Amino acid sequence: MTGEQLTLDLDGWEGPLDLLLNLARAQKVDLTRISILALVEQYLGYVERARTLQLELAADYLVMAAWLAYLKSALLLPRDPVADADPEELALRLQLRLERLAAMREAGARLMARDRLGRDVFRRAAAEGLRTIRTPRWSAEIYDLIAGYGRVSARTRPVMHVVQDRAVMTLDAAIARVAAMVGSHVSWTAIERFLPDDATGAFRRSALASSFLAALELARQGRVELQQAAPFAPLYLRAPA
Amino acid sequence: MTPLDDTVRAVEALLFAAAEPMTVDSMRAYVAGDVRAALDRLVSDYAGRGINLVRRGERWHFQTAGDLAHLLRREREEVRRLSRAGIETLAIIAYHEPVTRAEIEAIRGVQISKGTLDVLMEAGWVRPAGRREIPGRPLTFATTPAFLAHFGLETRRDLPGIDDLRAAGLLDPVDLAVERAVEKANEDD
Amino acid sequence: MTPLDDTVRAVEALLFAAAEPMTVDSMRAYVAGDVRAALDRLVSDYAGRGINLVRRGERWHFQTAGDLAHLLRREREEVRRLSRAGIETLAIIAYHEPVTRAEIEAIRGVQISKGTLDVLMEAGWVRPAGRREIPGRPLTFATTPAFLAHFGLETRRDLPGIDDLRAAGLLDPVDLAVERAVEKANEDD
Repeated sequence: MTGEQLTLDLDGWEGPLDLLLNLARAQKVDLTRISILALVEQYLGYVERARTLQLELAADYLVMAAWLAYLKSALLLPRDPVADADPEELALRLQLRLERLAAMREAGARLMARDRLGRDVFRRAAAEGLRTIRTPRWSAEIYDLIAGYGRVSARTRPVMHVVQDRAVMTLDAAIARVAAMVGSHVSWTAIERFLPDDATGAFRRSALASSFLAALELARQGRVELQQAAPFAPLYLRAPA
Repeated sequence: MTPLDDTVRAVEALLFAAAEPMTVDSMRAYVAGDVRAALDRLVSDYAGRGINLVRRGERWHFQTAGDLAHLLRREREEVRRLSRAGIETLAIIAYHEPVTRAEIEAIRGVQISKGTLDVLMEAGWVRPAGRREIPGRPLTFATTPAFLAHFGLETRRDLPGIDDLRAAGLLDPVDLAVERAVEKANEDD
Repeated sequence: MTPLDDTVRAVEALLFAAAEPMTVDSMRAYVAGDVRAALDRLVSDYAGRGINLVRRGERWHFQTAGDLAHLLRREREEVRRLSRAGIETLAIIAYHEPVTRAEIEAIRGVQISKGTLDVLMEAGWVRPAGRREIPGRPLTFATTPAFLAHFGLETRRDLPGIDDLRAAGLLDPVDLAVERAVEKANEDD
């Protein structure tokens, strides 16, 4: 036997029990009547050969070998009935395991040989299928509805308040006002002078902001000139020269 | 049932398992014997059953009997809750009807997706209520009698007014706080 | 053929059109009348035909007759090829279910590689079947309705040779069998 073949053989086994079962089959007797001792000898011989060929054996093969070596000595040597396990029982245990594996292996083969759906027997390939038509029934409670309206109202109401109550000068108004007034100022005039005299509080701030934007817009159009000495210094306007 | 010969059984199985309707020639590739005679036998065996063997052009196939087609569908009702957008849109329609889509959006402050109105109409709570005679003639929406019935209302006037909502604490407290802060700022000026 | 009542025709059409095997309960959602009696009638009507009505666990479906496999067999579409480990593991689960991974490994004398159970579950033949109430609460595995359908088993009692294996004690754990053998030996003494 070459090393390579032996490796392939070992790869082919599904573990030590599988190897034992195949060795047992070689005895060509019912599993209930195999010679456990002969089986142990064969297994240990197999593992020994693998070792001399320096093949790497999976740990569970070696564990099984150790256990079988122990079983062999127990079967052969007189035993201390108190200290040692009953070797006949250990042998029986091994035989029972082999029987169980053999039974399942055969059961698997018989299962696979049945008429299998999709290989031997067939369901209808062009089944139309059944359809479930789901019709939604929508639900909502009156509370949801009222609370929903409350939510919408609360969301939009404050905005309407603010717009109605606050006095502002719009940008259009500021442009018209600054453009009209700047024509009469040929000398530099502070922007505050362009605000309405009666402007106070929030309206004055609005008028100042809008007038500033108006000044920028008019300067862009070339209808006014601006001058400021430094950031935040007073801003002066005059008509273009 | 009278015993079947092998050709009849084979044709029966073949047509049953086939993904497509089959011609007589294509069946002959699988089945020995008189395929046409087998088809005749099968047509008469299946006449009046829940399944029929039918011929379409040159091809044969089994199909469920036409009068049973309705059985293969089953209707099932699924209860679904309205989304928040759905509830708000329905509320706006109920309080302001007849109302256009643009008006609903203005009141909500958010656009509504097409699906939202569809759901409300599918639920049977909202109906188109004619066009507004302004440029573009937009469609208006209103609630239906089914809406009143579902929400246990006699008339739309049974809906609580905005003051009732405030008294009931149904205006969102967070928004209320914002509103108060804005009012206060205005007073301070 | 004797005239069929509406329930028989309906069940016939339903099972014929259904994409999946159906339980009696699921059929009742579509069909009024005595579904069980209709199934009995259909089983006998189709006995010996090219198509048979079969029961697999709680589910029913039509399929082609097994003896026609030689005409219809599709080797190329061969249902997934299982490894030896896969076949043995499937057999152990089917004959012992519910069964833990450790019990499967004890019978095979080797650890199950991760992929083996995955393949069986992916095929839809094996499912997790709850935990065993012993230390560690290990997961157990069992077969599925699709397993019965695929291997043509009406119930698990139809598993090949299961009665003989049970009678021979080959489905009992080794420990139990050893105990029994010891008892028997003591009696014989």
